[in-house]
Amino acid sequence: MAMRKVAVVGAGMTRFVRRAQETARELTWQATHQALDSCGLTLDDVEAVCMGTAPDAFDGVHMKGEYLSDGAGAWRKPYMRSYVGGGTGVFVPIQGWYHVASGMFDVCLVVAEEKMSSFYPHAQAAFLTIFDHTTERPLKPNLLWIFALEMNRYMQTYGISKADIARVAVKNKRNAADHPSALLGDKNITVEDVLNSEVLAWPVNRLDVSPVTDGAVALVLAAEHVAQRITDKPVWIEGVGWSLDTAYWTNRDLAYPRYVEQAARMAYDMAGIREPRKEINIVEPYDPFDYKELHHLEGLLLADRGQAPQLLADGVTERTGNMPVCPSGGLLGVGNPIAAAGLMKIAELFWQLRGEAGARQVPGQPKRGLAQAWGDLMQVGTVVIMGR
Amino acid sequence: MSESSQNLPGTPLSEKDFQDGLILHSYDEMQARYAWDTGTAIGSYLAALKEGFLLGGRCSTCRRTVIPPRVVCEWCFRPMDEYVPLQDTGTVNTYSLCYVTWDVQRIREPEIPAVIEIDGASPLHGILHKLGEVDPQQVRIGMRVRAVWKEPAERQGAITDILYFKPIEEA
Amino acid sequence: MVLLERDPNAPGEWVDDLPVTNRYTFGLAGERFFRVIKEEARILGTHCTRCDRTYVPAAAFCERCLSELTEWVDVGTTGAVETFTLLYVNADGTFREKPQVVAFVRLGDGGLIHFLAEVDPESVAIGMMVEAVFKEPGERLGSIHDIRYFKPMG
Amino acid sequence: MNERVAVVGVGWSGFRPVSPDLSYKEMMYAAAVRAYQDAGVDPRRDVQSFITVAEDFHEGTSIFDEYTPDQLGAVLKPMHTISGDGLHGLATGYMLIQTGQFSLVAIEGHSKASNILTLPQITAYAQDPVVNRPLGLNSDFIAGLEMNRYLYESGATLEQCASVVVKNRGNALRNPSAPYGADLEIGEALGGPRLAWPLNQRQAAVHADGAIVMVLASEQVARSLTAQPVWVLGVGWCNDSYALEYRNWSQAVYAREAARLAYRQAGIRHPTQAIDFAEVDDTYAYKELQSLEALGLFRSGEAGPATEQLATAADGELPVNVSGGSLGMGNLLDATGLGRALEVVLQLRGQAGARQLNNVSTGLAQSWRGVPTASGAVAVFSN
Repeated sequence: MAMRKVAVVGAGMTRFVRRAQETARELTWQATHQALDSCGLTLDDVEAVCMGTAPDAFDGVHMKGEYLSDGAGAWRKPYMRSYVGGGTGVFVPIQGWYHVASGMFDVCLVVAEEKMSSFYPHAQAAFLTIFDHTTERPLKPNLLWIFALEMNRYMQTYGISKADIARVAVKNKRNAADHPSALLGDKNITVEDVLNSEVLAWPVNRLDVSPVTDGAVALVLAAEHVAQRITDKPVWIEGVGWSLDTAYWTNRDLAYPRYVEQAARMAYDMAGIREPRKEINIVEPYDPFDYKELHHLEGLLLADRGQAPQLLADGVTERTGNMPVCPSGGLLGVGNPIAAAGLMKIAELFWQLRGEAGARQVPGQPKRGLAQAWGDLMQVGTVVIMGR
Repeated sequence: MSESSQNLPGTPLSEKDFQDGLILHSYDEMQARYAWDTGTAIGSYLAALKEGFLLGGRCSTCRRTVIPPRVVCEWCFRPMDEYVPLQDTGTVNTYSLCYVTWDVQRIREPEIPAVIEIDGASPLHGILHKLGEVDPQQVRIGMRVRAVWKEPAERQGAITDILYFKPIEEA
Repeated sequence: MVLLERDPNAPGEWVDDLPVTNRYTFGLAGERFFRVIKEEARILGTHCTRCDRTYVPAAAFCERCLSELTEWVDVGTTGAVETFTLLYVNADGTFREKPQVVAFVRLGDGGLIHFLAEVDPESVAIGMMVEAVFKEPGERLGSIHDIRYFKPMG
Repeated sequence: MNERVAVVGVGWSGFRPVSPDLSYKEMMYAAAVRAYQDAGVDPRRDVQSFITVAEDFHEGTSIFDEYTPDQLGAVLKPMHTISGDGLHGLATGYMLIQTGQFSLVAIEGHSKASNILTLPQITAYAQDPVVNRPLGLNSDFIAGLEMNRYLYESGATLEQCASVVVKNRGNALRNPSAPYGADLEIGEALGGPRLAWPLNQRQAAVHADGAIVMVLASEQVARSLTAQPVWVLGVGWCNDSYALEYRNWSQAVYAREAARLAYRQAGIRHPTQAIDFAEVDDTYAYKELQSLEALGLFRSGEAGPATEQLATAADGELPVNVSGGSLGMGNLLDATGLGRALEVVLQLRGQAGARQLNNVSTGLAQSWRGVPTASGAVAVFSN
């Protein structure tokens, strides 16, 4: 049976800021409103709404999917919130995809929001409660721990240096200088700046880490027959994949993200891609920490294990390189409002593939892009492949 | 999207906007308390900690010894066969030197969280804990370590019944 | 179903709190809505011309069409009790002797949820007209508590 | 797409006021292993995607999704969490199969309500933090406001609400999985402490612990697995206004719209004729009456008198909550809708034991996400 084709036909986003005046519902509305405007649709055209947003602790509202519903345009509509931790931002377009691909709906809004500044005084403290309540939380862990543990294992396994990794932060923050929504764009940042920033949790320094951010992003998805009426430049969702590894994260090797590979294989398979390194023109892997971009490129089979730093060193992943990676500026540069950051990557592919990315435009009229996010206890891979 | 940021929604504020009362705002704190049932596997793990040993579980189908124990093997979905008492020694799989507490307070002497592969469990099977009695600069992946326990009378059946792991002196 | 048994000495439960501490902005619409309550003791709504609805509390957007709402209207400080309840249970779930009288008071096409006071709980009825009782100007901080309660008009 | 979808396996653990012998993972496993056994499938080999419904603060864990795969056999498989009710999860599984990319999907929901020591305070944290929560009210005030307006507009009486309690807790006596069965008189259901007048405590469902797993399959796979598939004819879900101030206070608009969507897929034009029995939301007794009207199973104002006249009793024209409903089985938090669907499946398979209805071919399950939400879902099944 032929699968129904699903296109992205509109996108919108707020600025990514450290602390927003807007309530979470207002931020959500701003992105949603923009996305509809971008493709000339109104709320009457929308049949269902998908919401992606990460821990309730951030916005400080229990069942926050309900709280965000009106801003997402869900009034008296079918509305659901999907949730796979940090992977949510790239999962919610998958959720939109199955809403439309199922044949139940022709036009679907896909919205992601995070207002991390509402967790006060320190958003990072919310992460204590992602650990196992009985066997880990009594040790008072923080989010930096698991990233630092994983980064160290990755460096040790493949002999990668902190300087190799710092280049990712430099590339992405420089790219972000061209993004109007960016929180931390910086054209002049250097590897030394990253290496000399304060040590938070060795091997992680401050500039290895993406910032606490508020923001929202929205997309409009449509079935083929509707998409072709709305736009002559639809961007198709060609493949989707997701995979969730065991919660017993201390019972597996952290050097390689096999869950990302599982998700990628599922998406490549659906998209009919056999040689991803040749067939993917732009990549937006998840980069909440700089080493994660490298780690994820390997999981996506776009680099050999331990070899992603070489791609970076060779300039392959620059915006003008053979395989631009995070031309948006990524989470390190644009900012990391968890779920919204993931969906920002999908919006970036949408703009890039339509040739509408302005100063960030990747040369050579890219045909196909891949976005990926990661989440939970280094456990979830979510992958979307889009093409024109 | 190529427009300038001035046209984009999203209104940035500074901390000073709050301090100066320029922005209406409020505070709240959720009263959220739980008593999670420990159940069979984790209950038994905690009981073992109180006794002063680490408890694992064995899946005979996968020939795998895990820690902490669990009632079902996540790989073959067969019930775990038996508990296995493990050593309180192990090998550092990875570690960090962390200068920030969970609630983002800076500390001068780092905490040293580590994944420690436990002796008697299958390779790469370990637990999260901390290292102590060690110069942070001397910590290495592959370092052999041993649990330092609280006094028996002070143990309550918790992961914190182990204070930390410390290096095993080479004989 | 399972082969492992529970250690008879296993502690039954693990008890802990989930620390969640928040700071909320009142937002684009809330900022003005509550400042006008604080400074002028007036209640404003925002009007959607497309849907012909007046939102109270004022909203930045119309939930029905997502239009930005820029037309602010004074909806007065009196309204009818759309519905009410006598609440005999406290925030922590414990019971209370005397009920809190809580009402939804219709203002514009929305309204406010607040306490009713200066009234015998047994005589409250749906449709009863009530008016907002504000705190003194100096006591108002910009919050829903700047209104003490609603009381019967009369 | 347009693939028929069937329930091919169900399993559950519970339902009990407390469950101190099981961790939440062990409770989920107990339900899952039964469901896979019932369906005759191996989760590691056969099940292609998994869904859990959960909310972080019901679990006491941020990003609860982390802790879902192991005990369901879902490790390194496409698994995700829906922060919704069990019927939202069921609808998600239905859509996944309809894409044509998946033919076997498992859905899990659970409640460890007994582990939550401060549920009222946590529920209050779902209220708007700026305009509502500062009043410091127990969230039951929302049910009180809604019940009062519903009674006012529909003409339903307190006695009619009490008759829902008598019926459902009486039905629960015939359900060995329901912990709150009771033989009550109307006067007893009207009595007891007041909660949020006109709502009293005995008309509010008490919480229970339990887990439910359902296995859904495409038609082709369903026919290969079982001679007794239960078809999902339609699913629907809907949100009304989040803001308490903007919503309709007398009608369950979310249930009406969710039903409209489900009926449309099921090809149902006259629900009163098509639906043989229903399992609907009865978190509070009045919700059963309000929901039945929203679902088009009774005209506005008629569910109350009909209940009083036993039309919704197990031997009435339209049996409602034969399982005992939430009043009899317990409020299962996010698993509540799966509890309703479970009974529909068992009835349509003829496996409902002492409470088995005769000659039923089409049943409806409906859920509401509880205060302060205006969110719910509907599913229609047939054998």
